[in-house]
Amino acid sequence: MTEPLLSIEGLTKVYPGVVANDDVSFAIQPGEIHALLGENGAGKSTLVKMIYGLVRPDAGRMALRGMPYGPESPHAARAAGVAMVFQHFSLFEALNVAENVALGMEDPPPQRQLARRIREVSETYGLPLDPTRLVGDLSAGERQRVEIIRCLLQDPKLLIMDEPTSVLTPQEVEILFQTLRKLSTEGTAILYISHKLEEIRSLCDAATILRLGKVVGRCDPRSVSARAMAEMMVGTALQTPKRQPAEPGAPLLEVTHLTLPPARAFGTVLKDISFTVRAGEILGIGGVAGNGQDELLAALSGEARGVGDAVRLKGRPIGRLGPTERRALAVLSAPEERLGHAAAPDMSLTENAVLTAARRQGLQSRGFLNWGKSRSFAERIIAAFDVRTPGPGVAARALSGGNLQKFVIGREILQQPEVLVVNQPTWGVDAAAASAIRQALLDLAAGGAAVVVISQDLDELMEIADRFAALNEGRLSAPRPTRGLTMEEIGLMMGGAHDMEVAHV
Amino acid sequence: QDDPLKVGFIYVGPIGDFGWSHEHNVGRLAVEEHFGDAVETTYVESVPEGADAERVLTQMALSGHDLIFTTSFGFMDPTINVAARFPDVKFEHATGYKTADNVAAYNARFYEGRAVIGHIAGKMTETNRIGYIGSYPIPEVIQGINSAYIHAKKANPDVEFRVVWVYSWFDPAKEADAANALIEQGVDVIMQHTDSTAPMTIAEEAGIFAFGQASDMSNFGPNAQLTAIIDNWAPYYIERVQAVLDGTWESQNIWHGIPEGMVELTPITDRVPEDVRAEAEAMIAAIAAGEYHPFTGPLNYQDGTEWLAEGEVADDETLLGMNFYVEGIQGDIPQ
Amino acid sequence: MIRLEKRATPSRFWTATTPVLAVVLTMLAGGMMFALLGKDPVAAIRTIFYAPLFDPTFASYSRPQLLVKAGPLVLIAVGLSLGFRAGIWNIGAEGQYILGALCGAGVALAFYPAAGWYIFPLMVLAGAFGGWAWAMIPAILKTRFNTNEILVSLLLVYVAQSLLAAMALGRMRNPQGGGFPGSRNLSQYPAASNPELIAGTGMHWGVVAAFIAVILAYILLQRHMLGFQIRLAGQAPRAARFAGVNTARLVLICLGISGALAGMAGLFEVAGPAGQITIDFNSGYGFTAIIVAFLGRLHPVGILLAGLLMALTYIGGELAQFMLGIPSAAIQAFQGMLLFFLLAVDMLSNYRIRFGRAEVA
Amino acid sequence: MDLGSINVLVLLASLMVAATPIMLAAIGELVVEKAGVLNLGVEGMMITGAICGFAIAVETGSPVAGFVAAALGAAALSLIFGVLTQVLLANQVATGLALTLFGLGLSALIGQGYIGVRPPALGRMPIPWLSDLPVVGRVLFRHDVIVYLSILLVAGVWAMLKYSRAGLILRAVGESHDAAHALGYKVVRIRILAIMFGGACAGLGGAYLSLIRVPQWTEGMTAGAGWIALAIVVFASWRPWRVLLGAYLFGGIAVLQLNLQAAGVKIPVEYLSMSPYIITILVLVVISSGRGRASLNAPASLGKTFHAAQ
Ligand SMILES: Nc1ncnc2c1ncn2[C@@H]1O[C@H](COP(=O)(O)OP(=O)(O)OP(=O)(O)O)[C@@H](O)[C@H]1O
Ligand SMILES: Nc1ncnc2c1ncn2[C@@H]1O[C@H](COP(=O)(O)OP(=O)(O)OP(=O)(O)O)[C@@H](O)[C@H]1O
Ligand SMILES: [Mg+2]
Ligand SMILES: [Mg+2]
Repeated sequence: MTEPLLSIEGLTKVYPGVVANDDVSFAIQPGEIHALLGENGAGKSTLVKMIYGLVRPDAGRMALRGMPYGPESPHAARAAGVAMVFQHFSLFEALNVAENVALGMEDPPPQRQLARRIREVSETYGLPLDPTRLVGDLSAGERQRVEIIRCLLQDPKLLIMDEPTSVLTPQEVEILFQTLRKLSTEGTAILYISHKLEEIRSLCDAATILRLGKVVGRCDPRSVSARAMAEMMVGTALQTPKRQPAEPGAPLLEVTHLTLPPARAFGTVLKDISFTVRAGEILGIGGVAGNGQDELLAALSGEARGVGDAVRLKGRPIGRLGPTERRALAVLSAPEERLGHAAAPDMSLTENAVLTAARRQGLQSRGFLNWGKSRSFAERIIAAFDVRTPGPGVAARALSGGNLQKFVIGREILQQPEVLVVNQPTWGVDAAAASAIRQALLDLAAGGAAVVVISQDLDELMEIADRFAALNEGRLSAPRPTRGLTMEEIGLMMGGAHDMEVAHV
Repeated sequence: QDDPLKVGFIYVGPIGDFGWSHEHNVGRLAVEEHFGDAVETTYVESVPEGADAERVLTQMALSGHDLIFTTSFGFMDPTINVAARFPDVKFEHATGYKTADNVAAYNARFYEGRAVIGHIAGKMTETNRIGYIGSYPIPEVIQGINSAYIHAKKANPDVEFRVVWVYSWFDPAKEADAANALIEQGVDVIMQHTDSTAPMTIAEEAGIFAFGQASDMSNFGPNAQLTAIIDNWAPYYIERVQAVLDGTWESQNIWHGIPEGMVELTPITDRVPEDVRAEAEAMIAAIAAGEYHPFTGPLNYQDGTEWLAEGEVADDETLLGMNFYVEGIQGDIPQ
Repeated sequence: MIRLEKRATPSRFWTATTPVLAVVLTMLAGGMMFALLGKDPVAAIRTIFYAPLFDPTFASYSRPQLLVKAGPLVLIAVGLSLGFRAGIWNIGAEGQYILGALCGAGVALAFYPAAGWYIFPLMVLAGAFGGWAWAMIPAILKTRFNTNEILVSLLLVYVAQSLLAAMALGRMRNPQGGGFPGSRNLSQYPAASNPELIAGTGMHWGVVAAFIAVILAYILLQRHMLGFQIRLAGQAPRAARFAGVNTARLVLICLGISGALAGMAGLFEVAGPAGQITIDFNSGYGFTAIIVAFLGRLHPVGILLAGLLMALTYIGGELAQFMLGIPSAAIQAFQGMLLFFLLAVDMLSNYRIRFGRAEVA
Repeated sequence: MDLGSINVLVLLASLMVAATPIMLAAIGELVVEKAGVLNLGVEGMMITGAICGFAIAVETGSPVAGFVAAALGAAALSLIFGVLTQVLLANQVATGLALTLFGLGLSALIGQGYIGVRPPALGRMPIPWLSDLPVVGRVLFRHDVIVYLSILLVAGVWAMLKYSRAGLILRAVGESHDAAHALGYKVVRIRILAIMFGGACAGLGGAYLSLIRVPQWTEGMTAGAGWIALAIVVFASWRPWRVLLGAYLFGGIAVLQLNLQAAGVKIPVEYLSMSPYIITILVLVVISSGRGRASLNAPASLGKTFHAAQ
């Protein structure tokens, strides 16, 4: 075997209260596509941030091509031939593509020349990009391309990709994989982080699995089943949520020809969206992030108000009502962003309970809040949804992501909605908690509510939704029953490969 | 008694304004100088008029001051109020009209100085246009404009006044702009009734003439300044402190001017021709001797109706409340 | 290398201690400044902080004066703090204060010399209205045209000052004032005056109003839905929208309340301690109140204490001027330091200081 | 009444001088805000620059040394703001206000010995050739060097932001500090440098007042110019050339109203001094209500606190 490109030994990183990485060691060969697996919070991002020079390890050593390696900053990492695509985009919406690319390069050529190179490289790899467009105007998929092109322009020896496919359609994923395989044959090593185990099985040569910051296993993903890998990650056997088949009832929520301009500068326009959800039914809405999910949730929750007739509850137009009025009518929702949108980070759980439940739970009378009652409501949520926290007095941001998500979903479900709209209900939540949340949604529907689940996790939607529709650039495909739907069909509903094509070289 | 006499001053602006408060502080320093250890002076600067003034005065009275000078018109009511509570403390209020047993009022006839500079300006202008930068349209400023105009007109019948109000006692940038605006209108002599030296500097640069205000500004306009009207509070302050020391202090209401030395002019520069200088000095002497009053009839109101008949002299009450222009001045007083 | 680590929950200990720490640090740094100026630092600090409260010569007079000076500051700051908490930046309370005084005095002068119990209450209403209306300009421009309220409210201060000068010299000039600028003295017009309620206490209606405002603001923020929405909008604007808070309405309410309170402060001042409208009747209360609001951490009780502390530095500062000859500029710099230190140590309640290697390269 | 007696070109010449202090301060603040920081302490930095420049010019006899000292002094003051807001994570609005309060006090303290002193003069610098042009030459090309410098500074900031890598990084930091941090840019360091640049520019503006425009030291002599500079940055929707336009427009209105008075035009003077402010508000309304790209110029993380470990 040749000398490894990158070898890591005993890397440790401690955050207050969490050991994010605990004595992690592994090696990557040149040209290898190496997967890094682990549950949310297992420490994957922390590990690659250390390789990229963004976080300094507390202990441990790294070596690049046999030489000691310890980048002081991302500049040093880039200079050493390491490039990274971030989990949360590191892009600037008000700047154009070329400027964004230049910012991620060590010594970029002059703008005009850079623009030409961007055109060339993006064509070559089948990821067409217009260097003069503002990034804010791009779709999520296109933004991803900006990140990738930025890396490719630097001829990296090691390319780190932190969950790159969560914003791509299955077809786009396939094209990306061909690009990555091509890079790999050219000798570039790739460190690839993803939760999508089937993808990893088809792409990667090796895998390292992290749990609670420790390496708990290594495997060859081509020869191990996805389920086996998942159980290695979680450390226990997985159970799938139970689902009782039920007859859908009368239509509760009807959306007809909903068209809405976005509230924020770079938002998506919702175009002519129509669907119906019946009592007892779960409608799954899939699609690549940034195609109008946030806007659709806002239109249903009442944050964005549109034409009165476009949204109806049991035939009654509610499109002009705000969130409070809709809640009074038992239309509840839970947005994707937990901290800052669904919950106020610096407020206590009690106060966060008041956030949406003041009216329905009678937590206020004549404008005055009843803190005692609010507190006991918060305690009920904590008990019913197994939220791990010292008590309702702690600030929301002190909770782990999964626990806060359980609190948010619990807060809405305990208010007995007739219609519940949730966006990414299990994003960033560990497998056990995720399955608890899914079960709660199924139970809610079984109890006669109409549920809309917006999610980028297609497996999740296949598991709990009765019908499936996809959002693509603000348009919604016609909903179809989930039973018997193939990945190919779903991919096409999500907009196929957009304008991407297979790499030319 | 061994304790020195405690004399307090309160100023409406900072002593660094190089204008009104600065001149009063010069007076205070003169008192210190004159009496040495016999007197201790204190001051509080930038005291807002109203409640704050009343509080500062009370605290000064409490802390054992024997005599307190309150140096702004807006301190009048607070002075009267506090004086009522401290009958043993003596107060001197500048530019107001209310007095009490232990409150005296003093004011300066600046218009006497303005009569002199009006005369010089009338003689010196070649474009026959004189610029006047006014702060606020209040009687004191209007007295000055009228007095300067009357004497400029006498010296030069073709003279014309351009008045610009800046609505501030002290805004150097705005005063500079105002001076520039006046110069663009062909003005070649500038008078100001604001506190900064900005107009003087602009005049110097433009090579025209100007008059110092409140203090000698020749530093800023060595060529431009023809003379400056000085507020000289020192003699009065020394006199009144002496009266307290002697036990002869009594309430009074005085309006002093050139005769008493409260208003002074710096030596007229030799850029002013000999004859004009002589005329001006004669006027100063006449005023000082009490032979000449700048507001002596015949004088008409702006609309041409008679104000003062031939030989008639304006009474102080009219002057103190003056809110009209005399005949010949263009424009209206903002109301 | 020092670095900050965010605490999961704010530390109660430091929240209570930082103001004291800031005052102590200011005493040290300010003492150094006074020493540099050639003054005895101990005497200076003692005169500023101790003399107004305990010196036998001044205390019996100065203590009530603390209330008189703090009253308008607290009244304005309480109103401002509501907006600041909601992320609505009214920097123009000075202008609203002027307009309140003008409107209130306008009513009084219109009735002069009639007597009647209703005149003063009407003036209070007019004062609140004046401040409210002036604050509605930035509020409406913000909600309708998305115009930055910081700048509009601030620019309106200059407009209000011009208006004040025009009024003092023109329409409101006292016809019996011998032509001098300035209105009639309202404190000498019984039906319109805002007198000391209990002799020797400094209590006038403005101080009473300030106390009431503190209590109401406390209840509003702790117990009322609107207060909850205000806090929510400031901490997490998106969550506020999700909770159904009408942001535009909140802007109108917050600017309206702060404007009305500033207007009332102006009215109480013009009818009481100040007595009359003059060219420069305003003496910076509106700006100082911003500092008071932050010193008090935007908390009603904190603001009350901060207002008293600020008043103490003013009154003590005046004593230091005439007793020790310390220039007023030094007092101003001293107050600036106090605010700097408060802001500097404020992070202790939300962050933990760690010494050691930088975690981030 | 002779409105015709106001010469537009002469007006232009005087407004160039009138606008220079606020333009200098505003272009500095623009850079600060482009980096995502809102520093409301411009007034305090200006007046500190005014006295530092004045004192050093008087002591050394060199106005140039004065201007350098003004830039350094105000930059040093702004460093307090930088440390408080960037390192100690203090609220930017409150810290800016405190800076103004402190700067006003500090400058008055330093200035105690300089009252009534005349500073050394900085001569005019007619630009050869151009200043000989008929009419225009006299008006536009016979100013002091700082007037030209301020225009060059605007051009420089414009070019820097538009074409240079440093400008790109600065805009990136103001746009999203988290993304910039992830790419390895030192957000805190860049912002502190921007704050100090803003402080230096404000200091130059202040020194222009105390050394050229007035020229004299008096307490509180900036008289609100710093606040106007802040308004002009928004007015300019964060574009350098519009700062120049805004400053000239504001200076122009302020000068024009005095010119109208001097020309004897009958106007309600008592209300006229409000006009520059009212017109600025109206323009702000027009600019901010224009939906679309103009509003995008506002740096997205303006005024937000950045803490790396988040
Ligand atoms: N700056 C930080 N301060 C404190 N704790 C942190 C910080 N960054 C990460 N952590 C914690 O470190 C642990 C590892 O986080 P990391 O982001 O590496 O997880 P991950 O495996 O990438 O998860 P995901 O799949 O959700 O992306 C988590 O518990 C996280 O909360
Ligand atoms: N940026 C941060 N600053 C301070 N504490 C943090 C930070 N991020 C996470 N933590 C703390 O670290 C702990 C783990 O949080 P994290 O969100 O990573 O949990 P997790 O491992 O992802 O769990 P879950 O699966 O429930 O999401 C929590 O107690 C949280 O308070
Ligand atoms: Mg997590
Ligand atoms: Mg991660």
